[in-house]
Amino acid sequence: MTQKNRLTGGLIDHTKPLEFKFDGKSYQGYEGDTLASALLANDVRLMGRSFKYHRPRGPLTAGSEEPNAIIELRTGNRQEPNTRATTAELYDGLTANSQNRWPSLRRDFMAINDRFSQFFAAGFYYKTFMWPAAFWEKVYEPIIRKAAGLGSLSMEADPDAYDKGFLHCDLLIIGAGPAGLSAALTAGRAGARVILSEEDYICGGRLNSETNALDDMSGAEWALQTLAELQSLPNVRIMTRTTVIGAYDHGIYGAVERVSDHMAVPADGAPRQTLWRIYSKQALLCAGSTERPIAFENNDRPGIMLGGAVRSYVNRWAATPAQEIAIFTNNDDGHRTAADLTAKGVKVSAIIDTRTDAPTSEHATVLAGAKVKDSLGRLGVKQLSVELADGSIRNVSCEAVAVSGGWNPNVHMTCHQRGRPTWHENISAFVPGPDGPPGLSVAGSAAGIMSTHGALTSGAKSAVSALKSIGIKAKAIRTPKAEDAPVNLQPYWYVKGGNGRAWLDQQNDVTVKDVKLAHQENFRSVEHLKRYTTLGMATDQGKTSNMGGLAIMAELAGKSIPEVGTTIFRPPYTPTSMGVLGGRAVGKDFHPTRKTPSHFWAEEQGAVFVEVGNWLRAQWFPKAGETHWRQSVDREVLATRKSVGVCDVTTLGKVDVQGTDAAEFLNKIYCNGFAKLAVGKTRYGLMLREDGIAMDDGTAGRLAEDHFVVTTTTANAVSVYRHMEFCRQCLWPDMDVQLISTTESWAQYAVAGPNSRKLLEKIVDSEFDISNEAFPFMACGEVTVCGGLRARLFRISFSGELAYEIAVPTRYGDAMIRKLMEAGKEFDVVPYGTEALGVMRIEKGHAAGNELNGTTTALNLGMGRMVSKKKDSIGSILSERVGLNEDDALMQVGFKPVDNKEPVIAGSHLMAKTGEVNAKTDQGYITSAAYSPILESSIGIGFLKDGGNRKGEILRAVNPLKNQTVLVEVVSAHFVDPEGERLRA
Amino acid sequence: MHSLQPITALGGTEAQIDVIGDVTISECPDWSLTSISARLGAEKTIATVFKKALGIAFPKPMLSGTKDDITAFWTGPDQCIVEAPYTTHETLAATLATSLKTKASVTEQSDGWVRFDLEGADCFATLERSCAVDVQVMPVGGVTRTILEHLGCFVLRRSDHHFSIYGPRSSAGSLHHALVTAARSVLAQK
Amino acid sequence: MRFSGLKVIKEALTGHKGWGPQWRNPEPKPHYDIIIIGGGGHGLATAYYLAKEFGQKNIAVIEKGWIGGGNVGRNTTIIRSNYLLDGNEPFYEFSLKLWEGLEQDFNYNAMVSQRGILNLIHSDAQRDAFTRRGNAMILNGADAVLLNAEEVRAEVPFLNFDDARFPIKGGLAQRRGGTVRHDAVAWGYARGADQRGVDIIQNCEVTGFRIESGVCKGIETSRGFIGANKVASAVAGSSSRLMSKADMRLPMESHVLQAFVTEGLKPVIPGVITFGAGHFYVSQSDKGGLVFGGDIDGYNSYAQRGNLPTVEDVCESGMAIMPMIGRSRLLRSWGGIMDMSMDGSPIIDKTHIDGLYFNGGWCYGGFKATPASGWCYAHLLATDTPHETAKAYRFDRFEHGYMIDEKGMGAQPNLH
Amino acid sequence: MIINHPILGPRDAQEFTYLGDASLINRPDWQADDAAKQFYDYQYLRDNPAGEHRELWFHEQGDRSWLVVTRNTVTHEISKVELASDVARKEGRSK
Repeated sequence: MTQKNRLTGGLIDHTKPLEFKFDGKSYQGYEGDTLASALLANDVRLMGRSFKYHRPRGPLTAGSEEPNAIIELRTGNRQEPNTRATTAELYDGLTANSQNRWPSLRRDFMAINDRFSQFFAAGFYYKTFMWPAAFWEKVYEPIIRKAAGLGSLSMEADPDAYDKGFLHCDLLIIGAGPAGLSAALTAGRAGARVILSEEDYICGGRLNSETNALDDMSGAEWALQTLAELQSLPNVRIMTRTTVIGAYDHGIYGAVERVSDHMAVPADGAPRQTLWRIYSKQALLCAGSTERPIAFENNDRPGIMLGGAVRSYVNRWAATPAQEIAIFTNNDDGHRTAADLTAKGVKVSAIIDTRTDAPTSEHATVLAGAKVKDSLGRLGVKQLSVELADGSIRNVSCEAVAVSGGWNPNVHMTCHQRGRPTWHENISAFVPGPDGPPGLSVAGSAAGIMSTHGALTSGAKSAVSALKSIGIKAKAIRTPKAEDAPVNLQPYWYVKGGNGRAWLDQQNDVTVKDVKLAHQENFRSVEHLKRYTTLGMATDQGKTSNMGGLAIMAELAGKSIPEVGTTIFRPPYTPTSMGVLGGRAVGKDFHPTRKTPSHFWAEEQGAVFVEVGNWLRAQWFPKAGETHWRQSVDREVLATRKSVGVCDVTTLGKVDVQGTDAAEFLNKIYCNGFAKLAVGKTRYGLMLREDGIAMDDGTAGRLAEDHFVVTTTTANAVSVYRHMEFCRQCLWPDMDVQLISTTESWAQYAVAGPNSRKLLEKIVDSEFDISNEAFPFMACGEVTVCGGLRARLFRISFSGELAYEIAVPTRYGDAMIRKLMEAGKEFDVVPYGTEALGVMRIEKGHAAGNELNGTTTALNLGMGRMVSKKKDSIGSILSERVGLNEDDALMQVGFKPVDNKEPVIAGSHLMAKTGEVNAKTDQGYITSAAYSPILESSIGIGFLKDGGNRKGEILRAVNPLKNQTVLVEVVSAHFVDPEGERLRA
Repeated sequence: MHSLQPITALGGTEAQIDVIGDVTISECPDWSLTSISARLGAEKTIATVFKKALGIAFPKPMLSGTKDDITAFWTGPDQCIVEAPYTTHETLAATLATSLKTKASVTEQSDGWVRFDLEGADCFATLERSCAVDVQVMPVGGVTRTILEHLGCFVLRRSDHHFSIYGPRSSAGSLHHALVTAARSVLAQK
Repeated sequence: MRFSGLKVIKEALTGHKGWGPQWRNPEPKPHYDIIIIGGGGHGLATAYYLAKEFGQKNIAVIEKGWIGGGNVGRNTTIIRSNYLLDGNEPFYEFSLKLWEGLEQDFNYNAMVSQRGILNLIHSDAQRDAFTRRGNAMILNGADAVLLNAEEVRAEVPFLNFDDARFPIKGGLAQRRGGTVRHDAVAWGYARGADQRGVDIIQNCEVTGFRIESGVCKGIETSRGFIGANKVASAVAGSSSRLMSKADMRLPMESHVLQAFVTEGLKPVIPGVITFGAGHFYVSQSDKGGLVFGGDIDGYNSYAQRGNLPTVEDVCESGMAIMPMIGRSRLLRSWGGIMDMSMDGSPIIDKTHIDGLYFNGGWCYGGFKATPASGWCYAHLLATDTPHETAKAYRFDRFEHGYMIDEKGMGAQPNLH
Repeated sequence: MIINHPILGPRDAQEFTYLGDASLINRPDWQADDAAKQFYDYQYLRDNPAGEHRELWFHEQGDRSWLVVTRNTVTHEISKVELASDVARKEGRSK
């Protein structure tokens, strides 16, 4: 296994060989390699196919801006589509496959598209696929969809875990190149809390790719030395493999740390990646810059890459893309590439420099004022056709081309809050504008300061001023002597003339022609250009392609580039895994689980649980021999109505309301009166929203003159508490009221049924008289149970039976349910779940969530008279609006099937017994339905126009979803004990 | 004395303790909690009565005070929670209700919360992966309420490497799972 | 020029030299019969239908920036008519029918793709509510199918059925729902309107209204005064800002809604899927990107960008319901400004000022409404009477208690 | 976003729940002759400015204070944060 293009030196460990596979073939690389550098070392240039034309592609870059060399990394449920070979760290046993090709990378049938490229010009699909009409969905689109996309998902759940975390610092430094390192050292020595983040796995940035010296050492050596000191400082946190993805409001940055992506599998318990939310007082962007290409015909062949990338491969990774390389440049960088290549013994066939006044070179022939017209080579470049200054053509042979069109500062982060970059003439590029995120400053080449010396000094200076603004005094470090060459560049965006295609966006196959067509069809704003041609919308987000497109559009529109402007850069800076954004909140951990005090006991009973918000509640308690849930539920209902049943109702919200104005406060938030409620009494209360619609209902028990316990529905516990605090703090700040949520503090059980008192008499300590006389319906009080445990007793009923709710401190809730069951044996007590609870409340006609659906009024609910007009309460005024008080307003009533074998289905709509069935004839709907074991019939409650006056009428309950129509009779919603005798028994 | 056996928030009869690398996560069930809210107009005078009743000053915002085995920590404007051993102070709420009468509204909160203590060098790294509180700079005795595992929790720093987390009791299992998972992650990344 | 198969082939073979501008860049005339403010989907559709269906000749669309630069260019491209309430469902069904004929109608391929929309059900109460909704849809002439858990699993087996925190108990599907290439909608309407003589005037900002004794005479713009018999606002998230120039306060707030797209992937999901126990809905574009969104950030904003907690919240929901997207990557996120109304439903109505009309309050449902909104607004502008399906979208419904509150959240815009 | 709580200092906005325009503090007098009109205006009409906006946030996961935050809806810059109860009193609300 030879590494034909492997050179000596570099920042890889030649003593640590690593085996890896690409498209099934085995290769060898070294520790420190990326997949791309290792493949190049093995003389593999072809790594991918383009999106539209399926053109053969090799790496254009050596970093995260890579548009071409994107592959499927790993296999099975860890397969990662669209992974950049240029940033994927090599590890032993790495497996990668090329994507978006069939059957193989070398022979891809879809490359046929390339032959018909003239049909696939920008926006072609908007103009076609319309004939015949039916064909788009049936024929054309399925074909397009099949062809679409790049890599593929395994379709299996991601097996890895992801963490989220939070960090705080005085100064966040984004990028650990020369600017970032000198900034970090400056801030670190000053004792500031510093976070230095670097997307690469080693620090140094371009210092690792260039050969210029810093003082008497190499850039890489200086980086190592600096890093060593930073690591010794406890106030500096160095985060490599960490990409800052977005700049959010008020100094908050999102960053992704790739904890385990450089390993085959994460360590046990370790995450694959961590999403950090970084709170910074100040931030400094040292993200460097990205080189841009010069477009020419067939400039997309494997082997044609950016000059800076070639230097990176040769200098950092000791891997040359080829043995003979041509250089195409419009600035001095091209000459630097020539020097580095020859130093490594790689042949430079020519330096093609668009500048007529190009400097000469001791390393290769310089063709001044020349330009590349075209390239040859099917799966990799073999030859360039070059037009010389005198117009003559010369063929230059080469297996790779290093293209240098100048550098674009990485201004992205400065635009994440919609700041606009400004144009910098000297470097012909956009630099950060004045309206970047508050607290974010920029240094180094990201700020358009292109020399190493400039980067080092601006980094240090910027750190000093950033810290100064938050009152930390710092002194700029002495920066080493470094290269300080001026940018000597002559803007050159694309080679004119010729009829072929010159690529701008290589992944999406957007060519110069496409930009011209967009202009011709009046898609001239940058946003129109982007959307019509898809320029810059590929996985590389246009990092290497946008500028070229803008420059050409500017030329066509006869405008300057800044006049044309740029599209907005948006987060994330580089594509970010969905997994890490989800963090640990997956599967069962999506939301926390709330367990009731009787949960563990209920599990022992084999209860079936149901999610109610974040709560898990027992839905029913199956007994041996019960094969269908209805059997269990019917039994629970019948046993409760016949004797006694117990249900955990802890989930209902409880709010402790205290203070001398507590009564008056409740009087304002409930539409019915509370001011005169006696101590020791409980009252049902209906809360309206200010718009007059019912918000929630519950009870309020008065334990003392200045002390109430308010209950809310389970679903609205949080929003009702919030509303009460709003009323207290914002509307009536001078009321003496204090609110504390006590939902979790008390385990509360409903004890319902004719024998409930008998049962409770065995629980409640004897000194408390709970006889009907002493403790009548709607009484409440503090008692003790089981020999002295403090408890609260409420005589309230949701089932319509004689019933109580008993509350004890939560830690005793488990013991209490066991005690109730034991004491209740003689009455054949049953535990009942939410289903039986629901059946009984429907039998009693109590409104619940399905009825309090946010659109119903007190009137609709049959409680119109409860809304007191004699006092000020939330919602009373707007509840009087005409639209909420029409004569045929919906009224809550009950429904019984004419034939009791027929089901009543919740969600059915109500229609007259005869006549049309459609939206216009709709008279209402059924909100809740259940099978009533005591009535031996399915029953329902719901809302019917003028329902109050239509008892006895026969209607159709229609359920067109299932083609069901059931004849139902309109009845009172109180199916059970309409007069309330049982309640008061 | 009544006959009922309590269980911990995690459902055991004994407190659960997990030792993970350099951090120990312990369930602490044996504490009685009472919330105190000053009555309107008593915001100032409460301090004296409070001090008299408990020997601790009414805590300042984001701070707590401890005397012997009693701690009081700030929970909101003119509001705090008093913590004392359950065995000796099970009915603390009732006691305080009398002693603070007319000055404060007193509510038993003993079982409103589950308390987990994090102790050891890795408690910072663990909390870093759990909540947005800047635990590095939080003073000893500092307390604040924030989001942890989607839950509103109090974070109280008792000493350099000792934090108490108070979360809603019904979610004890989820909260415990989140803390343990974070601690394991820290250990695995060493 | 008309697009035809023949033309497409001819141009392909002759280097696309024959394609002209898809719309002109005219100078504003001093006076129009009708001026529509806002070159977004609704404004352009309104102009298109005014010209095509209501025989109006002298129309201008005034756009502050570039056409299609607002929400029509930054939404999640979903079309559906799965509404519950009488005030809404007929309108959205009308819209869906217009979508179905749109491409032939305006001779532009907007890639209307009816691959269906599936709303997942996670609780019995939710099933009851979706049953009522599905029935309301059918009673209004739309299509709806109620699926049980097994049926859902058969259709989308890759969802989390095994360890979901909130198990999937079924789903409400509308097979005719789907997606549309959003930008193409704006361009298609613009081209169609332009071909019928509508002046589309870009880079022209409205600075005020000229209102004389209760009558709107025209608009002041960055390019001078333009007179009109009727002025029609269709500026979505900027409605309050614009109408304040006519001293109007609106029943709405502007909120930011973020949307997201992943890197391109080979086909993953069939149609649109919405998670019923969290904030997440997703579809896959013709280019292969998973296009998804969730809840609004929740605070008033005109910033067209959101914050990280919402991004995380949406992705958590996505991972909870579709754990197999964990190794795909979020490529881009962006924000649009939603005109969140007080009951979550829109307004298409005259204002109290003669000659000044209003269309807005679309919340984040604006895109799917584009054709019907344009048609009904055109109807109102041309005939001064509301279209049959848009009668409920009145300004005064709040004052008189006729809210159209699909979610039942009341007068709090960020909850709709 | 970061909200600089008047008592607690800088806090992540994620700990808060948003309600809306601070004008919701000024609940009309239920006995006014035009109470219906006033309540309609109070409940439904908003300035919805592009620029400075006084708005109500509830520190739900924190100290349960309602705050009045003055925030620019275009830049999200926060210029002032007050306890809502103080503001309410200043604006004449009592009991």
